[in-house]
Amino acid sequence: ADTIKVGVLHSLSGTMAISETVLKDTVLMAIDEINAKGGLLGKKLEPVVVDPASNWPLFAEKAKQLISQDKVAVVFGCWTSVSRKSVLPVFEQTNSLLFYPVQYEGEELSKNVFYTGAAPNQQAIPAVEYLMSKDGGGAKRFVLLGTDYVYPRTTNKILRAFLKSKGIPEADIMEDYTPFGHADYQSIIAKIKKFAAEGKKTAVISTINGDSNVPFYKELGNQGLKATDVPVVAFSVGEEELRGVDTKPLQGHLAAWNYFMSIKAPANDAFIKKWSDYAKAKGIAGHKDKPLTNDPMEATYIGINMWAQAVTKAKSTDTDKVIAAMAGQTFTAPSGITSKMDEKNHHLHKSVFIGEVKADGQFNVVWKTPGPVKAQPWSPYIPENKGKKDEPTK
Amino acid sequence: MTPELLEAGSEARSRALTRIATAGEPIFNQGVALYVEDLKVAFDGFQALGGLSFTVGVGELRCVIGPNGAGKTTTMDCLTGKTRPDSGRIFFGSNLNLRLMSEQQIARAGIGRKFQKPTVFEALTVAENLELALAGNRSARFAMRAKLSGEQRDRLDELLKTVHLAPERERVAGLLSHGQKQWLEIGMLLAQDPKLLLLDEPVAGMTDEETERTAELFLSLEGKHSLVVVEHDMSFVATLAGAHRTVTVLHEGQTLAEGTMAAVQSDEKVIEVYLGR
Amino acid sequence: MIKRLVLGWLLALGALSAWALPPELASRIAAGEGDDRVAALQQALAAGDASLGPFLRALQDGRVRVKAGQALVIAEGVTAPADAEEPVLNNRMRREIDAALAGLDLLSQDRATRAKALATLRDDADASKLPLLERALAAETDAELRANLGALVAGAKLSATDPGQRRAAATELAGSADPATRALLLEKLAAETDPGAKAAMQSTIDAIASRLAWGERAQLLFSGLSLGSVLLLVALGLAITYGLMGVINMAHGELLMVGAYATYCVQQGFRAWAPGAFDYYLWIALPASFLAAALVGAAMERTVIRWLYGRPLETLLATWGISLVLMQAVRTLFGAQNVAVENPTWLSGGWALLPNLTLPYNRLAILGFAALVLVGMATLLAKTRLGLMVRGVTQNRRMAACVGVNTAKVDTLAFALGSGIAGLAGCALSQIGNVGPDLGQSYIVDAFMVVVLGGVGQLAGTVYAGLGLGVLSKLLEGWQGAVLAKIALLMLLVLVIQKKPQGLFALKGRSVE
Amino acid sequence: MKKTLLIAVALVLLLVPLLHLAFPPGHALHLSEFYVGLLGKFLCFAICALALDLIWGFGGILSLGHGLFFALGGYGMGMYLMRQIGREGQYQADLPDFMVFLNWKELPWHWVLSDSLVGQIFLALAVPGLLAAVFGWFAFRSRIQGVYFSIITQALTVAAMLLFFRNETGFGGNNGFTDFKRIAGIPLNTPGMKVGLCVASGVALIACYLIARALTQSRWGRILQAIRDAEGRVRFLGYDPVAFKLSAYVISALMCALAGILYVPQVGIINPGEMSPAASIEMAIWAAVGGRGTLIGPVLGAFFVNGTKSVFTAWWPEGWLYILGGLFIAVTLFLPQGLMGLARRFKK
Amino acid sequence: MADETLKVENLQQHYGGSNILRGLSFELKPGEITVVLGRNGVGKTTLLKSLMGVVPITSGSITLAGENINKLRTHQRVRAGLGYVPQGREIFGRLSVMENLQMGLSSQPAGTPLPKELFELFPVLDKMRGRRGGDLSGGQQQQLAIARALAPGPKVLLLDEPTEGIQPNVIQDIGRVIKHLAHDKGLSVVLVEQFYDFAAELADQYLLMQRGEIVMRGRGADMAAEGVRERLAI
Ligand SMILES: Nc1ncnc2c1ncn2[C@@H]1O[C@H](COP(=O)(O)OP(=O)(O)OP(=O)(O)O)[C@@H](O)[C@H]1O
Ligand SMILES: Nc1ncnc2c1ncn2[C@@H]1O[C@H](COP(=O)(O)OP(=O)(O)OP(=O)(O)O)[C@@H](O)[C@H]1O
Ligand SMILES: NC(N)=O
Ligand SMILES: [Mg+2]
Ligand SMILES: [Mg+2]
Repeated sequence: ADTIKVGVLHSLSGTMAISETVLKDTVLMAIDEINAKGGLLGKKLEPVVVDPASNWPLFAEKAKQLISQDKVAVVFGCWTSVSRKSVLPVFEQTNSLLFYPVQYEGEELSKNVFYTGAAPNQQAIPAVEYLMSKDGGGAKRFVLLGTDYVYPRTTNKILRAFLKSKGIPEADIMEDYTPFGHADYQSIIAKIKKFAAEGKKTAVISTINGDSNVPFYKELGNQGLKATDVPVVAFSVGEEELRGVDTKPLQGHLAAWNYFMSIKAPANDAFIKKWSDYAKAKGIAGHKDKPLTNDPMEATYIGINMWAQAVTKAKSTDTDKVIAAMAGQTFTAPSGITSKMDEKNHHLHKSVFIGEVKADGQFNVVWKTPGPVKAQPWSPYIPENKGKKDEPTK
Repeated sequence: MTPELLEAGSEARSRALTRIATAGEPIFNQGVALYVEDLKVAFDGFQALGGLSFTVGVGELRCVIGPNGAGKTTTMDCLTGKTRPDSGRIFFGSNLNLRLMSEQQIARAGIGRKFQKPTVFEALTVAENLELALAGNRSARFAMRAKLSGEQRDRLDELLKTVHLAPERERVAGLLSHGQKQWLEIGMLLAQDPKLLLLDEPVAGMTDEETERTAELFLSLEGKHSLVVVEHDMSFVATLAGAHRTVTVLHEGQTLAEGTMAAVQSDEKVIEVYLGR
Repeated sequence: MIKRLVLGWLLALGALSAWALPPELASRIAAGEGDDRVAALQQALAAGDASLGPFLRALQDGRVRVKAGQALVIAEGVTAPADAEEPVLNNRMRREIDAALAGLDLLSQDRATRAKALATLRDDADASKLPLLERALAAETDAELRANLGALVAGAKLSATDPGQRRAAATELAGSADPATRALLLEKLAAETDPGAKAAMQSTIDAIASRLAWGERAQLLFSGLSLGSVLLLVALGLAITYGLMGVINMAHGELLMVGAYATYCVQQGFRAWAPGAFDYYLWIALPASFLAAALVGAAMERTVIRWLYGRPLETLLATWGISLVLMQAVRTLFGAQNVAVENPTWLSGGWALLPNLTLPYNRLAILGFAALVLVGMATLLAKTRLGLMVRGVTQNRRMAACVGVNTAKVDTLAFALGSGIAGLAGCALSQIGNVGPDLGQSYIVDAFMVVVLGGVGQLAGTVYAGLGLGVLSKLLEGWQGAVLAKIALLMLLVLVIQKKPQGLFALKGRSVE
Repeated sequence: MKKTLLIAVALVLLLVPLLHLAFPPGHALHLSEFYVGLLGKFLCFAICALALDLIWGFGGILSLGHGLFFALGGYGMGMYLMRQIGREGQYQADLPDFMVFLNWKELPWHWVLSDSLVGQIFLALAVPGLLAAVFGWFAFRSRIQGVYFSIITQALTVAAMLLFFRNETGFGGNNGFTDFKRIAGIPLNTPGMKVGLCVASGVALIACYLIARALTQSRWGRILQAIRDAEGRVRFLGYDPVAFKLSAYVISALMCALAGILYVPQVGIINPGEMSPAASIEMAIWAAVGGRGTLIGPVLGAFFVNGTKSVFTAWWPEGWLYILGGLFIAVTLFLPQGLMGLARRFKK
Repeated sequence: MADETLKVENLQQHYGGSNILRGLSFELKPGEITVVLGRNGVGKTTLLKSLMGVVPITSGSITLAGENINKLRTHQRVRAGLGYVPQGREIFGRLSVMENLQMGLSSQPAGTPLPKELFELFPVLDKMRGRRGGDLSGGQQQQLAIARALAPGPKVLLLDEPTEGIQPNVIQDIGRVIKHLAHDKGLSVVLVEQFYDFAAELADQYLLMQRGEIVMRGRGADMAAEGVRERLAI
């Protein structure tokens, strides 16, 4: 073939479209950019976009289609962990490559996947450490609030173990879950208020995912729970999620990510400009008027660029050669650091940033790790992980 | 004790006495096919039946007439289990307490009904409608493998002729005219071969000649079956009642008069509220 | 006083002005390491410099820049120099600044300012603030504020070294109904050694707790009613299109969505053309969302639904198709992501009825709005000629034509009305939740459940079902958590329909057949 | 005529997957693995549509909760497949990964049969069957009809979905079961296994079709239709509608469960998403598109809708919903009897 | 101005493939009662439905007071003066009796009062004003259906077996009213009826239908002489 095909496997319809659509556009933008520079190995990249429609078995079907019918060299895709788990066997059986760009719960390490989002130790743990610090308000009591599914439950399990290791008693931790799509947070917020009034400085760690965030934050604002009293730190709320919220009452609430749009770095300025121009040129609804970038977009962007570098280095798109070439790849990430793909564990080394919500829906970085943190896909806070190798086994 | 408590007590007693007798065959050895005593029904305060009592003998053909809204259809609703009366006793034969039985149990015990407003299975053909009505095992498991026997097939042909629907045999019942549906329903009732037939305005919409033939048909059933016929067509009722059969006149949920056709027709009250001058 | 005026004048000049506050101190407050900033702030506070207040306010409002170790205040309408950095405030600094300002405001001339300051200080009354509080108490003339101040002083005295004083303070607080006081007492109780003080604290804590319990109960009831009103609002339109007209309208959710997006468009219009009147955008958005959804509904009725009367199950298929198309159309037009609908200021925040009971204005408004829509709709249907015709047509379309009703027109009107009400509900929803292409999907199941549980075609049933489900789900939620509550509620629905197979408000009698 | 047509269709269904084995890749007649998978999946969907139409088209009972039975069948099979992973999971433990993660030390009681294929298939049919029997009995006995029935089936399914989302329920939370390796020792990713599963689905569909046809053409089927049109009237003929509706409902649930059993090893995942309201509504859509009240119709509908979806999600990912939505509208407006109506018109 | 109120020419109607009405022609004179007779399924109801525009006709023309009304929709025909009592009553079951009657006034301007005579004619309706139409007994519903059709004061009244299920003395009253409306108020009435004696007593003109065709017609007074009853029996 005279092109190299690149699969894009993000939901463009259904419940996840809200988050994933923009990642599809990010991949397309990066492909345009690479092609403008002459492509790879003398060939142009050709995107193959499919819509798995937020339907997990359809993810597997579409992955199969991309790999066996369209013969793509690599796939960028998935958001939820379940979609990743659904396509994983397909990639392993066909020995193909997936780049997964979203923060997740860890406990997985596949040779055929590169995880460019955060593992729990690259997001959750630093965030809690910050909350416990003086600057973070010296929180002593914690509310672990999440959507009832695997990612929040796993994260909270890890956090509980972590808090225990820091001497926080069980009684000072409240854990609560809401169903997917829960839209009425009145009683939960009343509960939090009550819990907060029963003792020392309280903070909320939110793993609420998806659509529920907007009603949660609206209720938070309206019930007058201010960040100076009970700060909320969220792991799944970024610029894109706050697009739908009136952020004025939310000032000071926190989010932990490896990238914020507001980060001041030349690489970020360039990234934002590229995205704005692209969104305008392509007329991407929403973004053409108000372009926003966020962490998974950055992770996607890093992923595709690193892949391109690895292909160039390997002089081939062959899966095993590319995997070998990926180890230790570095890329100047929009977040301002030089991000490195770990030599072994298929995860990126990433800096962790804590940002406070500003009135304009952007984040003010109030804390960051001194440098990039290595991912621990097998959390040391889970006893079964003792002795697990930090690299894919097969 | 208050009357309500007494009532409730007798209710409980009758329930206890007849607990077993809600299934099986009716026993007709007392000569009574249907026994109704002090039946009361009220709808949101409106007393539709106010203590109705009557009995129908085994093999009797009983005509019931009465003004619109007198409670004739409501009575039939009570007999077939469609409406649950507030109080009163209803027995089929000397043993079956109909108040404790479900619609299908009542039907299986041998009470068939033709509704005032024709109701047939619109998606099924005329023949299929009749087939479902044909007497026989009513269980679901049986129905999965049931086949028409030759005998049943003959019966079906005969019924189709009786109700003038032989040419319409394979037509879908929903496409029949009003009168044809009326006939089909009579056919279904006959196919059930019930011991007691309740007929609510069976000749409405029929031509005079058909009405006469229907009267003959019903008269031929007398003896083997018990029949209760409700009609407003006086010539039809007169044909059925003849000189000696009993006609019951309902009015405002109670029996206004009962007697031979001649007696009833000359009753001043009946003329006043019903027949007109 | 005079200094303050001068500062104000300087500000008014619009110049980048250095501060009367020692510049070194100002820049230490504005930037640096957390502990040092706090220390600097305390220092400035202790110095009692009157220019501190305006400076802190400027800092809060983001009008301070740091350039070459100098803190500058940027006046209104002036652009900051490009190379100046905006100082970062984190929650800790923000809290310290709030407290400092409140401390300063305690002596303000304006009663409202003092009241606000008191409220801010409520959470951080400790021994260090005692002198300030006592000074303020001595100067305070307003009886209510005096009482509040008294409580604050007592709270601060809980940390006194004399156990007797601590006991007295605890007893003095027994009249409070403030969760913050309780939290404070709980904290002190844990460290208390004197048995007398301990007992006094405990009894005060109990007294406050029992008072708070009322607030909690009221909160529960309110959130139940509020959820109920949302469910009701969402279901009302469906009560017409489905309940009355028998159209299994799977696109009902998307009509809500249309209403919400219409609200968004109106909001954007105000942003662009009338930013000054932004707070009034809802008054235009309400009719706009009604009209937008009604138009979509009318178009649906005219082109598709019209051909399906008498085939209700087919409407399921067709409207499902319509809902897919509408959703995707919104994705194409507005993007797949959510859009922001802001509450006007008068709907932001809440009414603090009790210290632990805040009724958000947007929820209060929706409660009232739902009642209004309900009354309007009920009146229209029951009392007007159009309502009669709608009911007649929906029961027997052919016969209605035979008595002279223009059924086509009435059908379109009725469907448009139901759709329009869905649009209104969408407008209301935009004030409490997401506005995105999926908005409708998250409500459609609930909407059908409410209508069906109430009894199809029974407006009163819809009302009871909506409010009942709302209150019940909040009760269960408090007891078992949101997930189990939802499961329990669904199972309850199954059971209720077992008992009432035609819904709560089933019609009885012959007319049903 | 009709019979020969049927046999022809059946042969094609059974033989087409074999093309995958019979011809080497690259051969013109070779059917790629992707299409074998797709065909197998559609066959399972077709069983669901058929099952739903048995009660909806013939009995007038619109269940919006058939996804539950499908998912339960799938979970039943999934449990077996999870156990077959053996020690090849992430944690290389005896227990399935998610149990290791939850600190469970032994298999929960409801997993006792999970090591036996026969036992687990039995459970995968018995549990949904029993659930349908109990739920149906209460519902039909209370004379719940029409949309009231639709809504409570949906409520039941949504409740089950929320329950299965929870980790504590013991079914892997929202991730469900994945990463299957083998059935009865045979790896799932061999061509023979893939074709075998596909053919098995074809056989199952044909069997379900034949059963459904025999049933609907019997007196039982006519009574079911009579119940659909005038349930009260059926009672006055002495039939007990509960018995008929219940038997239809249970048979239908069993068919759906069977489809779930065959579906899961082919798509490689089962999670609570299968119990979402939309999933169940879609089954009704397949039946309606194909033609309600016929038996071929739902099968056609399932193939047609899912085929359209498969093709257009790749051809026009941003706009395929316009096509699908438009299609549904068009079918209702112009083909009141669905695709079957079209076929009939064509014949004339 | 034509001297007939309603004129039907060569009316053809099909249901699906089957030809139900085969070229009917007749006309109604003002103040005359036309009785349509025929056995079950010959197309009497279909004829009335065709006149009302409830079912589409294949060909032929229907003229009301000189104007062709083929193209008018049902409600427009009602506004033009047609009134209809359908077979099977077709009451609005969930509307109260009063509301059913008010529905009858739909063709009139808002605020038109109900004629008082209705309640004199059907006193039972007065008693049951607030009851839901669907809860009434069969005969009561039939009376309501007639009253509903009379409410707006139509020019042409189409009655499909109006006496079905009604008690004898009320039938007598209905007969009197129909006569009064036709002969005194100039209404044209089409009466489809199986109750021969009733029909014969009212008929000014009669039409006898068989398999979609009019096979006999004549003046009401001649019915006995021409042996209509006997023809019906065959
Ligand atoms: N569900 C109900 N709610 C209120 N009233 C009712 C209900 N069912 C029946 N009725 C009233 O009960 C009375 C008796 O009705 P029923 O149908 O038994 O009369 P009927 O004797 O059969 O009259 P007809 O000769 O007109 O058929 C009527 O006045 C009717 O309006
Ligand atoms: N929707 C329909 N589709 C097909 N055929 C129909 C339809 N409705 C009625 N028919 C047929 O048309 C013929 C005429 O029916 P119609 O109802 O006009 O008869 P009718 O003279 O009024 O009879 P009756 O005295 O029984 O009321 C009948 O043979 C009937 O089966
Ligand atoms: N990986 C997540 N956020 O599901
Ligand atoms: Mg009656
Ligand atoms: Mg007729």
